[in-house]
Amino acid sequence: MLSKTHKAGLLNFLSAQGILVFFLLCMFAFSLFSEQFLSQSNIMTVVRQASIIGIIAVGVTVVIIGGNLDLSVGSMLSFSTVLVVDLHDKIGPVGAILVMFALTLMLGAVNGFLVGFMRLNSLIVTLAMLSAIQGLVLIYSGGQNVDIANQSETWFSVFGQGYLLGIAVPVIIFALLAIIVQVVMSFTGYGRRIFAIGGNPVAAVYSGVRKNWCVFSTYLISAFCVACAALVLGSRVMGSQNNVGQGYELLVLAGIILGGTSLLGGAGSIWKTVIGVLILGFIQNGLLLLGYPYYTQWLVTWVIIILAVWLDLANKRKRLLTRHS
Amino acid sequence: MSTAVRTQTPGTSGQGEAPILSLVNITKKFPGVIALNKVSFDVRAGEVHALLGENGAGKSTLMKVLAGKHKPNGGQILLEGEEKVFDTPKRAKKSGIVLIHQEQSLVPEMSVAENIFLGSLPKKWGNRVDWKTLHRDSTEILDRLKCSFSSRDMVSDLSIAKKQMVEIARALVFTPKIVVFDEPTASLTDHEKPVLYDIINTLREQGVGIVYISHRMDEIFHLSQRISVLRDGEYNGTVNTADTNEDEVTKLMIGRSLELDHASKPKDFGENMLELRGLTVEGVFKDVSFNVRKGEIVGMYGLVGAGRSEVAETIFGLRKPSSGEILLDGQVERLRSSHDAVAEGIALVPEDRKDQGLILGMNCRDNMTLAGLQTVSWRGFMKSAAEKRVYDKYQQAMKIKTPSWRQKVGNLSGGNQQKIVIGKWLHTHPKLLILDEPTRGIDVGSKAEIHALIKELARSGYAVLVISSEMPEVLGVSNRIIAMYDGRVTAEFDGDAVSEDVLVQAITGQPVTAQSDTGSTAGHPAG
Amino acid sequence: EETYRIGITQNNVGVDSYQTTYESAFENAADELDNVDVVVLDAGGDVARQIGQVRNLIQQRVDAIIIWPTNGQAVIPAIRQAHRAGIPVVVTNSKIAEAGLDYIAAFSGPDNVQQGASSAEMMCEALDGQGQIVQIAGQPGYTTAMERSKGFEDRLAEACPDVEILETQPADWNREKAQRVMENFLTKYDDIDGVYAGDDNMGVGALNAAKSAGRAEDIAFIGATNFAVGYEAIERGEYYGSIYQSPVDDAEAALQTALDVLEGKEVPKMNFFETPKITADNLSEFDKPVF
Amino acid sequence: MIDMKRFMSGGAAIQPIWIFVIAITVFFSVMSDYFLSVGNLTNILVQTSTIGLIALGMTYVMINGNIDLSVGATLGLAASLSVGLQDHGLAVAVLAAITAGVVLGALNGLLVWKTGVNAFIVTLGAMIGVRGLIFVYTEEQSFYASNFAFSDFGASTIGPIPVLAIIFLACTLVMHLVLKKTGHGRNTFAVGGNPEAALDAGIRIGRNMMINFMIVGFFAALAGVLLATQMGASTPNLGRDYELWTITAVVLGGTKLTGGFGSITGTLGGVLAIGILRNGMNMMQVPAFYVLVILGVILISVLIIDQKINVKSSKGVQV
Ligand SMILES: Nc1ncnc2c1ncn2[C@@H]1O[C@H](COP(=O)(O)OP(=O)(O)OP(=O)(O)O)[C@@H](O)[C@H]1O
Ligand SMILES: Nc1ncnc2c1ncn2[C@@H]1O[C@H](COP(=O)(O)OP(=O)(O)OP(=O)(O)O)[C@@H](O)[C@H]1O
Ligand SMILES: [Mg+2]
Ligand SMILES: [Mg+2]
Repeated sequence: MLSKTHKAGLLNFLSAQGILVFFLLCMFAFSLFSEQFLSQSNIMTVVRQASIIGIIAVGVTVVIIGGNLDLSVGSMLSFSTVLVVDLHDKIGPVGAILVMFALTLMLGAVNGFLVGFMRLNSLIVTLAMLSAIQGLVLIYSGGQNVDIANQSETWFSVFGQGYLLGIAVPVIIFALLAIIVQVVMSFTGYGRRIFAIGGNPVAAVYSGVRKNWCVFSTYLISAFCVACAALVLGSRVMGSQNNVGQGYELLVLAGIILGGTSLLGGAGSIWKTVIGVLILGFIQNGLLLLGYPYYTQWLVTWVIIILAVWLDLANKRKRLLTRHS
Repeated sequence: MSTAVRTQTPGTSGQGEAPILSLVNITKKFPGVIALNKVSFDVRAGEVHALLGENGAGKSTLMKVLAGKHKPNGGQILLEGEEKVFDTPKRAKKSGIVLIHQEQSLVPEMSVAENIFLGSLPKKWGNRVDWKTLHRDSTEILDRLKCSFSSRDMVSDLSIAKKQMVEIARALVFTPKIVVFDEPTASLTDHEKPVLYDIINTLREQGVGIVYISHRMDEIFHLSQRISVLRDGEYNGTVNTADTNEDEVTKLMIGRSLELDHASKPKDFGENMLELRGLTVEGVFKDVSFNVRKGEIVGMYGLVGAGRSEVAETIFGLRKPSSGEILLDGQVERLRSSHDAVAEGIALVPEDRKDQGLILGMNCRDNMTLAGLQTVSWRGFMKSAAEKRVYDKYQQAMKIKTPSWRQKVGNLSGGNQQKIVIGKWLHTHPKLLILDEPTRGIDVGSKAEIHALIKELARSGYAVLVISSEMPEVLGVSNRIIAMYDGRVTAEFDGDAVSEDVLVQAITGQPVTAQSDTGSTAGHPAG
Repeated sequence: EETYRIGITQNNVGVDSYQTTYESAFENAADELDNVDVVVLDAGGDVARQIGQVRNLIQQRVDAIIIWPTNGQAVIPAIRQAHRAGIPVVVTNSKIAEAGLDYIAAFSGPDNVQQGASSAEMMCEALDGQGQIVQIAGQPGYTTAMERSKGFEDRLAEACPDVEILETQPADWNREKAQRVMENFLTKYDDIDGVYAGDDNMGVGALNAAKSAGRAEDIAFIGATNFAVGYEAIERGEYYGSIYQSPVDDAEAALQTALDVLEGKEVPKMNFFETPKITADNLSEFDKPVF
Repeated sequence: MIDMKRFMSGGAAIQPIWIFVIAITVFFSVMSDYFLSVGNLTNILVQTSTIGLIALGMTYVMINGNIDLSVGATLGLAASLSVGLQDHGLAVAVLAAITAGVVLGALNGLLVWKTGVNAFIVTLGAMIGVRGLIFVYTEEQSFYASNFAFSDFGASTIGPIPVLAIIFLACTLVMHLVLKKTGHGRNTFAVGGNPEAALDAGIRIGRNMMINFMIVGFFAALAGVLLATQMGASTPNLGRDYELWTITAVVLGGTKLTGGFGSITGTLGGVLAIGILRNGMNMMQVPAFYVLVILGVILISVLIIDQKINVKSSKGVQV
């Protein structure tokens, strides 16, 4: 009797965590064809590379759960990276980081104000911001690359290149952010309110939720994550160029979608996003190790997105049926 | 009258008439619920067959199965003796079945005419819409329904009642075999109801079979020839309307007689909890002044569109008053948002539970605690045990029917959804509770429970403002009644000493005559 | 004397420092001449937009059009239109396809095929004609990237057939992408002797990755379009060599060619400006690039 | 007052975006001598025809309540096919390109219909994947049409008006009439305005959506072919970012992202607004960096103005 329920529980768990199972299957398939794939150094490399997209995706997931979109993160990343790198030599690392965080949060606040308080459509607003911020970066840098002069002498390199207890600092930042935000979203009243707003904004307001502020705050979170990503990126490259984040918004979205967070708002979770981003990273890496041209990864991503989301939907329907009958 | 229930075996007709439609042993399962369990039901040509049942009994589901919206898990549909499979709404419609939905299903940014003929627009060659025919036919239908608006009006510009008339107009597009009305009067005013009854009678005379779902007994007894009752998804008998009475039908529905709510209205009032002084929102309502005391129930009565909900929304901080004052506990308050209002101890059970009351994709428990999160959290962190306790408390208190707290609210029946919304606000322990149409679409049993609950709340010190379009409800619960017409307060009455005639005068903008002593004063809950 | 109105449509200003520096150098050069008015446009990397800009310039009846093609083939019909409208066209920096040569007055710019070949020669030198290398190419589909790759691959096969290209991946002229690509190469191949990057920006990205992995010592890095970071890396001895290509020369040559054409001088069809190899040995002969 | 509201919100003949179009036209005419010439105006039409054609189809899809992010990639694929297959004959190449567009549209539509996955997700996947297809097919190469007839067509004119502009305007007219006058057009509104109601009324919403995805696929492919005729060539990167500008144009034209509301005339206005802004700023030699910022700011401003005009939708409640 007991073993039977245990078995059912395991099956239930597996079908509930479809994405995770899918992920493990992918890993397994790749490891059959490439020996390096599951090597410790390769895994470390992939996770480290995925952490920049991942850090941003954590923030954007919050925005999406709140029922909005943020397409401006790519441009914002260029902005923040160029800023922090350029200021590093001018006002020192501490000042550079502080100014960069402040200005990035300000951009987030502009998004948040337009979407939260002006109640404009987030897709178009952040699209417009994507263009405007890109222009701002170019105006700021005059179109020139920026570099940190004395690369070996600054502790700034720790964010992108450092290790702590054998784990790369970018990965630590990614994990910390993911855990904190996941806890906030699932265990606090604030998180509950964001879910409510994404689920039904009108009803949330009729329940006394300050929707404007909550939506505003999700964009601050997203901007904060972008600033963290910029820290990692700037420190990793020790320089930056104006088009550095171009197209990242789509990778971020692809990761979030792969994880199974619906774009309609009111549902989703951070850990799913983490998995989604990692799947993307490992696909990219796996195909590369197998020697396929880089663009095959786009085809594979297409197929996997459709499959993953479809399975997830089918699964949810089935799960509801089985749980209660 | 005999206490034995005269039920008939479905399919066999009492008067020897063959039914035009028979539903046989229909079963429908949803995740976690068996909504219909081998339900059989038939309709004869030229009769109004009323379908009754508590909230969640499965009435709408049965009709959706008939109209091809839900695929049944078992059973047959026989139309004129022939077995039919309705796997899409289109099929059902082609066979002559029209369903007037409980939830309005109109396309807002389209004209009235296009909505009436949705899915069957008259065409010229090349798939082009024949606008001339469309508007001519629509105008004709609107005339029959005595509607004052034009077929070219945008649906989004119409009031709820007018929208409902558009919905009803769909039944007249072609001569159908079966028309199902699912709670058509829930958002109609007394002005339109007689028109609807006329239409139903005309259809009936033309030999159309009509299914009529409603929670209002008076309508049912006025219109129907036979009454069938569903209970917990099971068929529970059919009776001839002429041979029965309300009590008997109620018993069939809820398994017991309805204890008429004799609980007395609260008596002891305290200080003013709420006072409005000349409150105005430009273009919506004007110069509204009244007060609600602690322990008192004030009813707000008026026709749909009179602006009552808007007053409530303004008190709740959702609209900015252009002039006037809101006083709470004797102090002038400036509420800038619903958040401020909740903080001041105001609660609003809104009129539209689907849009305004609930996060349909969230589970029951989370919806229940949404308005009072700080009471179930510690430094911002949720205490899930405390949440569960809150949910259990109100689930038991209001007998909310759900398989578990994890059920998505969107899957509950209308009445149970309404109870979740009420529970949500009770949990905040408000000083002032505003209920906007608290029993819209709620069955008689639950209605009585909710009325009793309202009185009890008032007795325990709550100040309660009840907005309703149902006279018996207003009369039944209120200590005082505020009548509104066209954005203005037209009169204020003592709830125990007002006649129905006078109230009607007050809400239709006629000069209020002296209190006639012929009208009965004390109402009782509907049913 | 009359003033000339010269319109220029650039490929994608802002995508990297080279193009930005080119733009300002071009404007400065034009400013210094009294008889030249310039209309400066940027196609943002989009072929269709560039074609529209050429049409706009024809519409404005400029005296000459300088075009930095976003794509060597797709702009030909637009150039043909200008040609038909009697407006001379000078192609700058990156070449257009054979079929279009009839319609242009002249080409001015670096010889990217030759640059690729020079890089190949440096690679041979650095590896003593033997080894395994990887290639990090510019943005796929763009002429400059393709020409450099082609020049490199052809010359390498010729000059030192024992140097094997293990793999080629694009990094879109982007340092961070190059860094990622290199990290993957490093995991995939235990033995890499050299890296050829389509420009120094990417080359330095690759160098960073190798340094992090502690394998930079064993690898020869060779780039193209010497950037300041590349120059410094050569100085430090971490980077083997690159191709010195000055955007200022590039811009000035283009403007001069256009003026020569307008003044009716005899101008050769192809005008390549010098792009010498630069390694630690001759570093001191060159100024550090400003970008 | 009511009339004014109708007028401004697009119920009447003139929509707010057209007022904006007229305003910037006047502005640029004053600022630049070259702007208001027949040649430049037809130029603008040719330049907007690419985004414009896609936007026609996108309007249908967005009125449906869906979105198609894959149009840029579809355009690129069609362009490559129409040039790359010319060895088999021009007609075959063009036909194959158009077919590819329609098939990809059908695939998107089918997935949205049958799986119930959000169109944004389905077409985001397609956007990434179809670009991959292009690269697989072209192996990163640009194609060049040896047949000059192909690019001559792109440059040909009838009288003073370029053929491409005529094709664009003709398509606009047809799509306008289909949307306004036919059963399919009206059903498109119904499906977007209230899918549940449309379903209840017997409209086959899946089929309707799929047809609209095929329409947008067709127009993306057509735009790709026509763009290829302008260049006599194709590049694998062709059409990057076009989806964003197309959506922007459609939204500027008053079509609601939530579906159920929109018009082809508005879309035409939106497309022209962007085209004129770009052209005019070129004429005025606004530096490229500032163009990006200005476009962003204008976009947000139009959105704000549009919202101020359409207050009725929020019914005054501060939600
Ligand atoms: N889509 C659905 N998914 C899951 N359960 C459903 C769904 N629709 C209805 N139900 C369940 O089926 C049962 C019957 O619902 P139905 O709407 O038919 O009740 P009803 O008799 O019309 O009630 P009311 O008077 O409140 O309208 C309810 O328990 C409801 O929770
Ligand atoms: N003729 C109309 N045209 C446009 N909108 C209308 C019209 N009539 C009402 N409305 C809108 O419909 C909404 C519903 O108003 P409602 O009928 O709820 O007022 P009410 O007096 O609160 O009535 P009730 O509470 O009985 O529904 C209001 O927001 C109002 O603005
Ligand atoms: Mg019902
Ligand atoms: Mg109301």
